[in-house]
Amino acid sequence: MNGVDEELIKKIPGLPIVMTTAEWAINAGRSNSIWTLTFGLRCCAMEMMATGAPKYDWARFGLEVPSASPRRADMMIVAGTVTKKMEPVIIRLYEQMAEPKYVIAMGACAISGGPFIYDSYSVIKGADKIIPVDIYIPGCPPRPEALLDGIIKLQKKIMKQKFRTVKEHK
Amino acid sequence: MIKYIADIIKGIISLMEGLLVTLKHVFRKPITLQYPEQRPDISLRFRGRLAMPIDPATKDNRCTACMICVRACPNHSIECEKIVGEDGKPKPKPASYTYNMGSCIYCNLCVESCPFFAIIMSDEYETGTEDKASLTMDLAAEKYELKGKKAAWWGSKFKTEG
Amino acid sequence: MELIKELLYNSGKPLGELYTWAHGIWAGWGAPPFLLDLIFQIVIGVAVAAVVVLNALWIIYYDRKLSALMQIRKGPNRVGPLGLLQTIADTVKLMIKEDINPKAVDIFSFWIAPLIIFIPTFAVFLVLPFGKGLIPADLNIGILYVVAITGLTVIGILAAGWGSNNKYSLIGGLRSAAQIVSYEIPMMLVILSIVLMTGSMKMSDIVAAQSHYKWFVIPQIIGFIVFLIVGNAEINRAPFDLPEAESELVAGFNTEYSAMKFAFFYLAEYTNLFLTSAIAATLFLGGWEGPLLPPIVWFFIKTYFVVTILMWIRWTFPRIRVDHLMEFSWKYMLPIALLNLVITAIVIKLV
Amino acid sequence: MITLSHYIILGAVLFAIGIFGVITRRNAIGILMSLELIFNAVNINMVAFSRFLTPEGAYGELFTIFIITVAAAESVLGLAIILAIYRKRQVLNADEMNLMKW
Amino acid sequence: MIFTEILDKLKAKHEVLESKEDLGVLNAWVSAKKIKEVIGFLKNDMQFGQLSFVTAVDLMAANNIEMVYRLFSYETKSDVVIKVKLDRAKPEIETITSIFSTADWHERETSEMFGVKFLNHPDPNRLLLPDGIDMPLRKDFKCADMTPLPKV
Amino acid sequence: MTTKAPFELEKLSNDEYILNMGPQHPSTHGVLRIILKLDGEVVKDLYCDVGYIHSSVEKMCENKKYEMIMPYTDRLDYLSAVNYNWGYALAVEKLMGITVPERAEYIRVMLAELNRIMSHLLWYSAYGMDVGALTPIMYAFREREEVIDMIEGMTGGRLTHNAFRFGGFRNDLPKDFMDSLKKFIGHFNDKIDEYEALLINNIILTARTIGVGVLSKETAINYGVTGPSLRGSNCAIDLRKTAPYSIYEKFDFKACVGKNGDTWDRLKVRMDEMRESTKILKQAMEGIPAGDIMAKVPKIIKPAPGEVYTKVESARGEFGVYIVSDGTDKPYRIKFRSPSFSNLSVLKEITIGSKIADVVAIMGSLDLVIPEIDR
Amino acid sequence: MAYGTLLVFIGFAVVFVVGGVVVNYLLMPYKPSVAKYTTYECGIDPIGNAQIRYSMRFYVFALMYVVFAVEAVFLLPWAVVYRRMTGLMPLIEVLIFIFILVLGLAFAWKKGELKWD
Amino acid sequence: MIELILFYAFAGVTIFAAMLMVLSRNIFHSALFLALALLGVAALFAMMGSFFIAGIQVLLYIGAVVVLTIFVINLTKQVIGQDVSQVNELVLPAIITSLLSACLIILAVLKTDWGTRIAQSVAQSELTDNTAIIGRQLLTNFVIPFEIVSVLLLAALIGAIAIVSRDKEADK
Repeated sequence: MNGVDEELIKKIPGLPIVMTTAEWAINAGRSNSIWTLTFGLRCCAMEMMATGAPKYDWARFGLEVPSASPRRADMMIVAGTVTKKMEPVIIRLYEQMAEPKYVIAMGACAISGGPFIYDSYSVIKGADKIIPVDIYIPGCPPRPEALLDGIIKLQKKIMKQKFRTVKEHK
Repeated sequence: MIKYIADIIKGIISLMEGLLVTLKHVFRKPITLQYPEQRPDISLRFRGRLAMPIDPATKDNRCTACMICVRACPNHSIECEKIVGEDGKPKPKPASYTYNMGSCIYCNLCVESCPFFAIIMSDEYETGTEDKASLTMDLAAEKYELKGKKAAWWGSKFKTEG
Repeated sequence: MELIKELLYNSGKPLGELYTWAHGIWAGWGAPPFLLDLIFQIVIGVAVAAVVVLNALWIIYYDRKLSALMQIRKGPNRVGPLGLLQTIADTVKLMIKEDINPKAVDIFSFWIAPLIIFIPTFAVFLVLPFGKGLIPADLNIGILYVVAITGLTVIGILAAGWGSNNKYSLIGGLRSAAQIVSYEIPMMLVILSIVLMTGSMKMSDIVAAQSHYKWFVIPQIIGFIVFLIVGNAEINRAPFDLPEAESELVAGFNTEYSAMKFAFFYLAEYTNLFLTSAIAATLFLGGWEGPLLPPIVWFFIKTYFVVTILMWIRWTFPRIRVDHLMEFSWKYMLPIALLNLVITAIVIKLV
Repeated sequence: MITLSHYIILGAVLFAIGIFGVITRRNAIGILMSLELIFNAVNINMVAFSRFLTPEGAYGELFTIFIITVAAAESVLGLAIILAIYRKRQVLNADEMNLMKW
Repeated sequence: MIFTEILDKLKAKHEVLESKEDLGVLNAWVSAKKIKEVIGFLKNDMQFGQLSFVTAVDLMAANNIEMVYRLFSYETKSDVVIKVKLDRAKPEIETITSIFSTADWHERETSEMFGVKFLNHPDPNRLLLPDGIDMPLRKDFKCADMTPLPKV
Repeated sequence: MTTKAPFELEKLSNDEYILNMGPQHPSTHGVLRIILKLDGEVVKDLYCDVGYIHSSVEKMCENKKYEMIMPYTDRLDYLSAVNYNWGYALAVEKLMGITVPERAEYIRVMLAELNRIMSHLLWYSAYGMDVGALTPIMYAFREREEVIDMIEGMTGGRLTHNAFRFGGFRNDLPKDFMDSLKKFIGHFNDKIDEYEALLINNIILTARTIGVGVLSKETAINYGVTGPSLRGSNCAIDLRKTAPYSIYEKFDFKACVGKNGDTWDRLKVRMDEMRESTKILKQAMEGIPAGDIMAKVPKIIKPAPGEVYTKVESARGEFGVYIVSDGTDKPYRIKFRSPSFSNLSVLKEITIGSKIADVVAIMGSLDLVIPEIDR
Repeated sequence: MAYGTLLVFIGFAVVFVVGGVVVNYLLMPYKPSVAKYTTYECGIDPIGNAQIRYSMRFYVFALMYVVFAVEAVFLLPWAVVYRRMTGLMPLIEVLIFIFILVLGLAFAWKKGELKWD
Repeated sequence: MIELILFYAFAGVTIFAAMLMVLSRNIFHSALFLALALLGVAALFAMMGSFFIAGIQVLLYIGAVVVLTIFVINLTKQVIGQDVSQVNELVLPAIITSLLSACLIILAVLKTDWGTRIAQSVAQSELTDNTAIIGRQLLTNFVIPFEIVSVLLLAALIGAIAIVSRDKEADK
């Protein structure tokens, strides 16, 4: 069901324009209504909360609705250290989210293991080892502004997305 | 019976107090900082990404590749290589200064250990990216120009030290 | 100009005239009259559907902005002017989100639940008196119809909870059903007091009985407060949002729902908020009555006044615990409502 | 033109379905639900009679209200008993509900 | 209470294998079999009401695992450290959960981290670690994904 | 050592069922997993499954120089990182025999108390979320941002300050610190009153918390519960009072205690503690002397063989650092005694018999930080 | 006429819901995987069956609801005609009616059924 | 004409739902179908002009009795996906019995001459609301049953609570 026959679309006059407009509208909807999975792991979770708090107010970006259930979450912010015990949980939560879904790796731990990159026997060295990550936000933890900046970057990325395509991952 | 009614009244009063607090806040000004348009006034000591600023006078960085910072880093986010001269002897200049922003924990220990103020935690924090590889950067090649508050501060340090 | 004025202030009459006029022409053509009725009804249906959708879009936005106002922040302001398109973006997003039917669910119950929940919500609009004569259908049993048809929601919630085959859903569904069921009684008793005062269950009669600013909110102030509390509980909003108690049951009975099916739950929730407020405005605040402005505007003003109160409550209070919730209904609300009813009856008889 | 017979025949069909359900259902709850169907068949008849024969007194409707009341009371008690038995003995099947064995 | 006082009282009742003062705190070594009595004595008779923590130290050179029990008294505001030397190959010791409930989790943690077996423990389950990682705090622990910190 | 299912499904009686809360659950404050055995709404038994964020800090620290460990203490408890820095710095200073200059001690106290306020504010907002009130978080974070700005101005970090150095500080207080502190102290007490009116005194919350999750003094001490959770049980044990470290003797404040040890008492203790912290801050602000901020410290930290245990009163209770030194520049063994670890272990004791919603309320009142439990 | 509108309304609601879901199905990206269709339980394998036996308390509230709903239904026609009827009889009859049911409420209250334990 | 179509539609829905209810293998689905059947009956009531009865049919039957039934289904362990045959071995006798009774009634109805009253009684256009009549009747002619109903309800309430709470005590 994925993807639309590109050649076919080009043949019908007017359709490409309609498709581009529709794509734009859909992407605009997607990018401005990113519901996050409420889920924090470590220090970064506090900055995530701070981003939701009045001073930074991520509701302005349409992230107002925190979704505890992965079924209707659009974005998972991996905010903190991913450990071996947590790995299956994160994979399962990611899988249970409905397409299209995005992942932000927030903070050093989620990007590469951060402080626990060496000598640690229980930390996964980066969330991208287990799930596909869209945006990496370095920092330990990143400032709320950095998270907002990451979200804006994600919105830009979504705007470039193709209609009905889904990300491939292992 | 009296307790029953008293409970109701007490409850109503406590609820009213709560409602009053929220009502009062309706008339207070929002404290929201509208981020991409408005930016926060970040304190001087804020630790953003590591940078190796170039000295405006010499247009070069001040790193001597002494490796102290590499040793001070708790999780080895910095790697440094010296320039090897024609005679095969290493020179006190970095050939490459690899900084892994993805694993840096912004603890400032490297900056504190540097005897030459060659590196500094800049106030740049909008470093989010789609591309993980771009998080590993060569600071020596980057030619970072420090701006704003930090630049003045660094410049003053620079003078006293230099 | 005259026509517009007439339509706004006395819309019932011109609509009726329009209807008879159309009927005349229709009969002239010799077409069966029920077809015209059907067309009229479909037009009404379309109009109400538009109201439902636009109102839901607006009310969600309003909720967000109001909460932002109380929480000293800005609220959505990046999509469209002042963030007005935020809810539209949400709708578009939900519409193209993947719909997941988990393996363990009971497909029939899982699919039918949004339908069962949405139909009553939509159907209640049938008797809402938007203005003078501007009632889609002025049923004889008006308010009984409202109570009866909203009661169907419980079945939808139970079906959603049971069909999801998820513990959180099941507990949430049962809690929700028990809650709605418990609060239905005080609500009916309050409504009974109103019926007692008007002697009719027709919505238009209820509004007419309050004409000349004899709003029932004065004699029935206790009833009004009880109705607000109970109404808030009926629609599962904070502080009575136990079924969706996030910190306990993740998302309650709609934990497993995604995309459009969830959107209907969401839509129903906010539409119910509007409905409860509209009914409160009709029963206690004199419905469409008001000076200067057209009746329909007054109706919406009053409704949104009640909506604002309910939202204010929502954004202030912590969640009540499930046993307190039940006790509150049976031990406080029911006796108070019953007392209110008896006093009303006695006063009517004696005065 | 709908006549009284229409309603009564419909009532008869519902009644028959209800009877079928009462006899064949294993589940005690199912039996109760089938009983509700029978009550409804009766109600249809009642209302139809009232509407067609004695519209001025609404006797049939009054009886319907009483029947609904009785049905409600019946299901309250019946379900309470079923629930009690179920919690004691983990059975829902009417065949296995043998009170003598208690 | 200064450490000599504690030591004297302790010695009067129980056998103390070895003792020393470390930064003003009494460290007393007792035998593994006696641990329950000693801790019980300290709690009930000497008002050491709080068990600060239970842990172990892997003394690889001496082929010992040393259990460390640290107690604190709210009344006399003094600390005491009770230590037990266990055989590294087969470390086993009686649990003190019945005396201090807090020891439950501390012992479970020590158990998975050092492989010490606590006899009669009410809940001998893993606490922190997932399956597949055993005794990580032993000095000779090796793990496939444990990249050592590069030497500079 | 085995991993087995905590409750066997077959052994459940007919009324009981198992409900899982976490690891991903809105109210477990991170990744704690709690398995509840329930009968209807009533909790029959409970099992905590921790370790979802176990990141092997203790092992890593064995391979790090003493200076490098400081940032890691931040990340144990990111809510009161300063106290954790302090506990660690205190341990090494004791091991090395370093005396800290008085001005540095004052700054430490100020930072620590600000940090305590910050932590309690976050607890307050999180508690609001737990019990379903969505507005407290917004108000509390307003003040929290103020405190964070102050601490950031001093240390450069918002959460992970890495503030302390052995022997004092690297930087003195910034110029505007005192002004903003004065301003903050000026209006903070009013805000606390507002918080109490909004949430703590609300009848819905009092009905939910009074008499729920009663923790008796004996149980608390037996389980090693410390901090506000212990003081809620009418037990005036505050390490700043009972075993004073640094210069806490100089300040006039009281250890806030509750009456019955129920959930509400624990909430109230934390609210009162914020007021007490403001008091300390006020005194510290007035009494801070001029002078050095750094003691003479050898360039390479290489303590003599031996062991040390120091404890500080963090926002959650007694945080202790146990270091075994073997004379090299790296600790031989380091153990962090974290308060939440013991505080969580008492959860089972006080939760059985209450309702599902109470689990959340009680857990919130213990103020848990999961990474600190798991380390 | 009025009830015809109701039918149209219900039809509209059905079309609305079904249409929404159909449009959703036409437009949505689709990517099945085994884990996606597992039951959500905080990110771990569900423990035991979801069809649990829940508290009996709920039944008590539901049955009380049924009883009181019947009562309210009997009061409705009374409320409608009350103003139009003369004499005190309607009032007294209904007071007796309500009183008998309040006895039921009092019984449940006394029995502790309204309290959750 | 239109009435006839509607009648058949509602009757069809009712009978269809009733059949499904009786035949469904899943007891929860049965309850949902029962709700649908009752809704159909309510629609028929409304068609006959008994709006009040239709209202209380929805309110009491669907809103209360069916909900109560679903509650009980939820309170017993009914496993999704476990399709238990809900039908016992008495299918054939049941079919015969029900068919016989239905035929009997239908025959009787068709044979009966309902007399002249029908023709004049329901002028279908004058379907007035009779809530007021019901109320008046309840308070005058039917006042004894009216009071007895409250006693009946009290008895049901007390009885059910007694059953449930005895069960609760037995649990302890």
